[in-house]
Amino acid sequence: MQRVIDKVKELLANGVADRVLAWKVGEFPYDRIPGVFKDDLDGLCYDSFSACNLSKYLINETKKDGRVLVLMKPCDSYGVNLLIKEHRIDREKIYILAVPCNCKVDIEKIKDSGIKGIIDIAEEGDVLKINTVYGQKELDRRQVLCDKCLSCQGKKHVIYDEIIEDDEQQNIEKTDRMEAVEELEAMSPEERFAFWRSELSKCIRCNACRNVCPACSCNKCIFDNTDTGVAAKSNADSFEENMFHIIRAFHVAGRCTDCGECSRVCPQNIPLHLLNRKFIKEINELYGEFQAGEDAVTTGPLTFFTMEDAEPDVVYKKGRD
Amino acid sequence: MSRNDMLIPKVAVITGITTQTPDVKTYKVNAPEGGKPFEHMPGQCAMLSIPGISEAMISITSSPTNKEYMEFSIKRCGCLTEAIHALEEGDEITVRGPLGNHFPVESELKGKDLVFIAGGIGLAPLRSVINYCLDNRDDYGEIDIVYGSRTKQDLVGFEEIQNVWAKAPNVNVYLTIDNPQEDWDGHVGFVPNYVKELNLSVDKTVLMCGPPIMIKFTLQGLIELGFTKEQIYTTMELRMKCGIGKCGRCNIGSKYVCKDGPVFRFDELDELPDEY
Amino acid sequence: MQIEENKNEEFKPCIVAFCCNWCSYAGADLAGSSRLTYPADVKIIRVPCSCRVNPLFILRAFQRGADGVIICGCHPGDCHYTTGNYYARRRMTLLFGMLDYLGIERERTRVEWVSAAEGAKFAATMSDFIDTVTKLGRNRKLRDLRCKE
Amino acid sequence: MLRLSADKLDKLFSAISDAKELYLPVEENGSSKFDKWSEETQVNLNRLNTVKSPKDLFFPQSEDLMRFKKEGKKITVDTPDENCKEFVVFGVRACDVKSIEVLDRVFLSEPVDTYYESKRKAATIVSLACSEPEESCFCNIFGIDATEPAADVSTWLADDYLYWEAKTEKGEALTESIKSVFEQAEDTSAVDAQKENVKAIIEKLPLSGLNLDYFKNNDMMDIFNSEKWDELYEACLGCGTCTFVCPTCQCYDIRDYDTGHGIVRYRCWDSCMYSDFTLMAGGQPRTTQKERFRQRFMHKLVYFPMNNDGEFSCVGCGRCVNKCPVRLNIAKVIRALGGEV
Amino acid sequence: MQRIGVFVCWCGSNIAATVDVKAVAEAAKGQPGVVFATDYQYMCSESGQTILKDAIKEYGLTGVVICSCSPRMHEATFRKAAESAGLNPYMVEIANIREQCSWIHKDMEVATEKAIILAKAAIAKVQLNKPLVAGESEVVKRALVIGGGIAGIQTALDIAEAGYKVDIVEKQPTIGGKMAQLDKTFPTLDCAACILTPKMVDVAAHENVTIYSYSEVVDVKGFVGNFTVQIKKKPRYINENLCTGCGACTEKCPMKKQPNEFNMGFDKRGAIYIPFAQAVPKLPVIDADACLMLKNGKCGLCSKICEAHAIDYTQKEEIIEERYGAIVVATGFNQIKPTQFEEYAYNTCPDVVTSLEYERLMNAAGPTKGHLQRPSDGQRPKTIVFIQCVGSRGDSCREKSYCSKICCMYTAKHAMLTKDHYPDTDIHVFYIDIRTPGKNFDEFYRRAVEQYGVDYIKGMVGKVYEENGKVMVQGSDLIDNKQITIAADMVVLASAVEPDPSARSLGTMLTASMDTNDFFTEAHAKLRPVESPTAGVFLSGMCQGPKDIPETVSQAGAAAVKVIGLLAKDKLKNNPCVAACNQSVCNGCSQCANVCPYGAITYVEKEIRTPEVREVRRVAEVNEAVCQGCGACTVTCPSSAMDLKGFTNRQIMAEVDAICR
Repeated sequence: MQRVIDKVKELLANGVADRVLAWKVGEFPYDRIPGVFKDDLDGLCYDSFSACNLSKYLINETKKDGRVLVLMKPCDSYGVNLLIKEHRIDREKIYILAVPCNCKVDIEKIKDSGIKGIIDIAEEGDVLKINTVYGQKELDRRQVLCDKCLSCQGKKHVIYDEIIEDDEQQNIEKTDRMEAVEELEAMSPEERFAFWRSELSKCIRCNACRNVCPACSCNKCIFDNTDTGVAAKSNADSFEENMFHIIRAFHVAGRCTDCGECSRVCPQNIPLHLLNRKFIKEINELYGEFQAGEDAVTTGPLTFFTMEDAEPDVVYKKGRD
Repeated sequence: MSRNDMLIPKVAVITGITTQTPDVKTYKVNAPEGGKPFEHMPGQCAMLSIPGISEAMISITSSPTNKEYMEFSIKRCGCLTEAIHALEEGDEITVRGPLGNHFPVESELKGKDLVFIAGGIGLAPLRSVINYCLDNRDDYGEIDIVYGSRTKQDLVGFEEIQNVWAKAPNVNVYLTIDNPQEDWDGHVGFVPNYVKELNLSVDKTVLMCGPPIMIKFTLQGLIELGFTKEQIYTTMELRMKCGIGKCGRCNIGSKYVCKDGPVFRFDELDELPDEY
Repeated sequence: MQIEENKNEEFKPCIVAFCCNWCSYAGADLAGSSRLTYPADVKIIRVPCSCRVNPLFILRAFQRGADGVIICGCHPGDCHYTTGNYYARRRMTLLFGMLDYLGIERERTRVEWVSAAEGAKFAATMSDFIDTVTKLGRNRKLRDLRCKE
Repeated sequence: MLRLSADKLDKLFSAISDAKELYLPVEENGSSKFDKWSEETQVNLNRLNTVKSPKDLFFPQSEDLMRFKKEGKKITVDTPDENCKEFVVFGVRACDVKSIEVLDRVFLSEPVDTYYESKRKAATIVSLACSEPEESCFCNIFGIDATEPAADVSTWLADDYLYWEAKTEKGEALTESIKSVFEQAEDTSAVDAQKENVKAIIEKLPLSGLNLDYFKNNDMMDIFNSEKWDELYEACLGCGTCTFVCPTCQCYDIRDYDTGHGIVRYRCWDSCMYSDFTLMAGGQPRTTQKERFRQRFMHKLVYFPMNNDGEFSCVGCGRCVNKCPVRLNIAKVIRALGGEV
Repeated sequence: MQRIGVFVCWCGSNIAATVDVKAVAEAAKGQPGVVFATDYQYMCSESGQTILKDAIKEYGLTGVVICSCSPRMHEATFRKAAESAGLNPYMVEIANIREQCSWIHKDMEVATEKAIILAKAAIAKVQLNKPLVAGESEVVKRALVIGGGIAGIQTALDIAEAGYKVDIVEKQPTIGGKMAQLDKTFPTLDCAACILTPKMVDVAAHENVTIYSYSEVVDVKGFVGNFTVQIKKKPRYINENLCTGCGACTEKCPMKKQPNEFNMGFDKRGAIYIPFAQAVPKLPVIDADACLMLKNGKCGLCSKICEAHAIDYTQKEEIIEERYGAIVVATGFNQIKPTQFEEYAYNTCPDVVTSLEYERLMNAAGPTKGHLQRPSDGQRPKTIVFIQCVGSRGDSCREKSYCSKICCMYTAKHAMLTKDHYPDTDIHVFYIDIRTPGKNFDEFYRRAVEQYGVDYIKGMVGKVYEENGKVMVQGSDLIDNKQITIAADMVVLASAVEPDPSARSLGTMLTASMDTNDFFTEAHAKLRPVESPTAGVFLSGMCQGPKDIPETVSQAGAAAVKVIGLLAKDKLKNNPCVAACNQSVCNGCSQCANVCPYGAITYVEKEIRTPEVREVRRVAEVNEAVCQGCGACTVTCPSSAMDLKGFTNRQIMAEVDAICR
């Protein structure tokens, strides 16, 4: 944490950039808001709660003059590559400081464990010491990690200018990211339908998933653009819940970096990443392993083909095995 | 079935269409059973709609003194107006209103000398007031009408201006077009400049409507001439949906343009954030 | 809201077929000029190429009450535009996989490659698809109830 | 005051729903909302606030206004029935009770919105006092007493009993219809003790010290032109989460939908955070997220009070505080602009 | 809102017999925007078109829907008619109620209901049509003919004669194709070489013709009027400019044991050889697989004796790139080797030959100098059995489903020629049907039967086997209803013809569609038989389907006329149904360019002004002359900035809506 701040100070002093995009302390001890700092680094913070993916903010930041220093977690760096590949950000206008990540803590999980009225949180090793209006509580941070962290792609940064090496080695048990997808696939169609109906019917169409997504970088989304004929503001019918999420997943298919932000920000806790991961799984199985944002040049699987590609009925046959 | 809510429109039938300019048509509208869909005051608006396309706020251009029908002058500029332009006599539309406030014809304006300044389609809301004043001629003082457009062909209601207004007692009509034109022997030049040239007496009350750029420079000119903002009225247009001050999109400061407007005095506008 | 159905009435599915102009639409024409019959439940929309078919169109059809959607294009390798059907193949494979994942009957969607010379295949394919969809019954899972008469 | 044992709540619910539909906070895989009660529903009265507020019951996210049919040139308009079945909302917190008052000010002012009015008239609201406020709560700064919720009936859950007190005629009528499930509460000390306790906790909450004087005492245009907005909005994603979870946000859009056999005109929630909210063919008065962000808070903290006797259009429920994806919220805005005592 | 006119065609009884055309017109009247609807017997007729034109003027129509046959049939006709009445031709939509409705449904009620829905879909679409204006592109005034057989030669000559440059690409070392291998031609029995070789000389000598022999087309890009083609010139190891064609080298070559392809392997040639005496170009070619010098660097005899110093062992494959306005496919055919038909013993018995092999055995310039000798022992066959339809007209996977068309006639020819030379020969022909529908064809066949006494047996051959130096043919005589066995000296199989195997890959390169048998598909079976559906690609000869020489030559001429008609234009109207980018919502993400097969999308930095923004952005731009309108980009674009004119998202969704209602 202090190492990060020191490094940022050093880099700004060296003039690699005139400002830094990082996380800012907010109202509560766990609020970390994306923010830009110029000279005064007061409030700049990188810790267990800095979960927001900063990559998409670079679209707007790089429209401004000068160069911006950006702190990047491993999972967020894929988004940067994607945005560079799609010409949404100018590599020349960013200076990337790769910061290590030992998984982020999900405040909702802390609260779901019954802890209310939080005043202060201190982190000592794996222990979170939480001071609340209802007394002092303790929690093992490993039990309240963000879901997206439990199945992330690892600690590798795929793009950076400078890196702060990871010095802590925490042993966090990761889960197979396709496990939940496979569980769903194993269900009967009726069960799957029931599952997704109950999840998607919660959608309030707040667009948080879309607006936070580094792959959803359209200047104007088709669902906002009345010229497209599919624009809608609310899910006036359950069809529209399906429509929005299917099309959004399709539009980011082969581009989704699996950063997990969509599910993290969903106010209704819809596991939206399971839609994207289904596409990732299919792509990996049918067209070879592909990780969006691994680099900034490889053509995505939906703008590419081979003559030997599987026929569409492969989906159907799979279910019949 | 018949439920009374300001969001529920009435069906109206188009009973006459006049092509005013290449992109402006004026529509006579009646209730299907005859008569006007509703009564209104000069400056008020109505929500016109073709179901399935959309609804839009349009100012009522006919005067309340017209007891037979209502009129709307509509410029083709978007999806709905495009569709309205394709309508024919006998087609039905929906209309709801009256919406918004109106020019204070029965209070502040009474007995005053009035100056109407309009540009292009901006004449539509003012026409309602002008005809109202002409129909109650004794209640108002001298009337000056300054009206300009790009070309002669773009002057809305040229015939009425020439044959009715210009011939009415104690009414002065000043027309201008932006650039010289063959069949035009009148004034040439932009409205703000023309207003300055006219050297209007500063005790008059001004009612102004037109494109934002015209409003801006005319206002400057009037202030230079010695008018105060309390003497100048205008109408505003913002994106509106409900028309009754509830849906939120026309909210500026504490005002809702659809409900508290569209008619504002410039001193009132000064107190609002510049978000229009 | 429940979709109520008149049980007495024979179920006639509504099926949309997107056919590429160069192969499958011509194949459909050939089926016609060869007087090969297939049920009238399918209606064809002509598109230049199978790669023109946007997932939006497919969902739109289901929204409006289609019971099945079939996309027909040139055989892989024979695309009039060289590569179009290869892209279509990937897109539709993924989209259909997603529909299946959401629990929507996979059999309601199909891709077939039908050349201009395969009038018989076109007719047979349509008959078979209509048959499949008829057995599935009305599309309930992916339709907009507002559009129900 | 009446009471019934907390383990007999189901009896109460079934008694209410015998006569009227009953809506109450329901837990539903990872989220919560006011939903219709049945014996299977997962009622959760411990959760402080539902994700979606009870405004949905009066002003649904999407609501059909009318249907048009066209035959040849003829248009007919068909509107839904004005009458609404009577229903009861149970478990509304003090902040949400207040939010309904805020909505009333909008929808019941002239011209009255009859769609809202009919549902509002049909509803009997049973509030539930807070027993465990959280750090995101700041209703107190708007003069709301979380321990004394208003509404038709006020209730308290204390010491394994639900205490019940009718406050209005509607409340009395409801109580009368189900009085057999209650017993008289001779001793209400448990309620008093809870009130004391909760008030003390509220004092300690981090946001309870927020100060609204800045918004009360400064000129609208000065607040509007504050430089603070520039850094406040920076992280805003422009999503609609805050507006959609907000119990008082009431902006809406009206759209037409062609069903193929008629046009449905419906309204749905809209958000001033969306770029297309004010977009029109001729221009966009609020071109950047800064203006949109500012509008939302100016409306809640300045414009609305100007038109409504100084009442703010925020009730301190904390939903936006908890749900903003990037943790921007009205508390931060109040503090940044106006500070605290 | 458009003002739409709907015109329902009866197509005589083709539509009207199963579709209630009046009901369709009536239903159309109720649709939004429809101001006029009518029906007529033949909309495509002149008076039908007049009705259309008059209505456009009278009702001020801005959109037209014709409910008729397939748009592939008459869309152009109606567009032209609308245009002449002052309507933009792209404001016309066709509802296909014939091929896709009246012809496939029998029930009037069902067909009418469907026709109404199809009409509604077309009306919904035309509501959203926008007038489109076609751009223009230049025509490269040069044609390419792929294949140098009689079809290719004739096409090239005709094009060249009209004054246009034309290139022939022939994969063999010489042009001439199959016809050069033939002896006499039916039904007039004139000598193939006598009529073909002068044409070969003519085409080679023509100033407008360039022949790339021993060459193949390896890549085709572009579109009608402007194809860019890569031609691979295989190394001949002969300097064409120096070689005099004296043939001395071929005599000295020590590797004289190579089977001679021209003579169907009945004799041998050297490693360096001239395919046949009248080859054009008359240049030798070195068979790299056989040549000692090329294989292991030893020998070089030919080089030593060549006085012109024309031998060049170092020659490499060469790629030539050339631009063409039109391409003619004349890739011809092969006769299948009936190896998988064991019942005919072709594999085991040398005296069972195919008819093309028999052709060489009869030819005066052939391996036997025209003396008929059976391959096994060189004896003159006294009894010959001809078997028809070998591998044709079958249903099994080893057989072709089609009739090879030429066999009946050439077998009659073979029988008569054989009898002419050796009147004592017994000739039996097993046939299924005899098909002789050509000018003087049936007379020709009857001569064989009546004058020459050829024994025609209607029936199938079950088995051919060798026994005591005879080839036994066991078959059934369907007329006498008995099994017969003939002890023959020789058996000739009329095995099926099939398209040259190179056609398949060429079809892919040209994006020209093919049928399941790999014959190229014509744009219309009757009305456009020499054009491929791919604009600018024409078909000549057997590559389109089995045909005889006169048919081939007439099709070759017809293809030439089509090419000439194309090359005569300076500019071509482009298809205006191309992609267009709504730059105000374009993200500049480059995904569309990735999927564009034509490289039609480029990116520019451009100032974008909308009510919301004013900024310089990277946005896509479509080169309308290059875009062919496939629409791949439109689906790739997540913001729907890319749309396809004439097939916009809104239009297609409107059709969907209309159909699903």
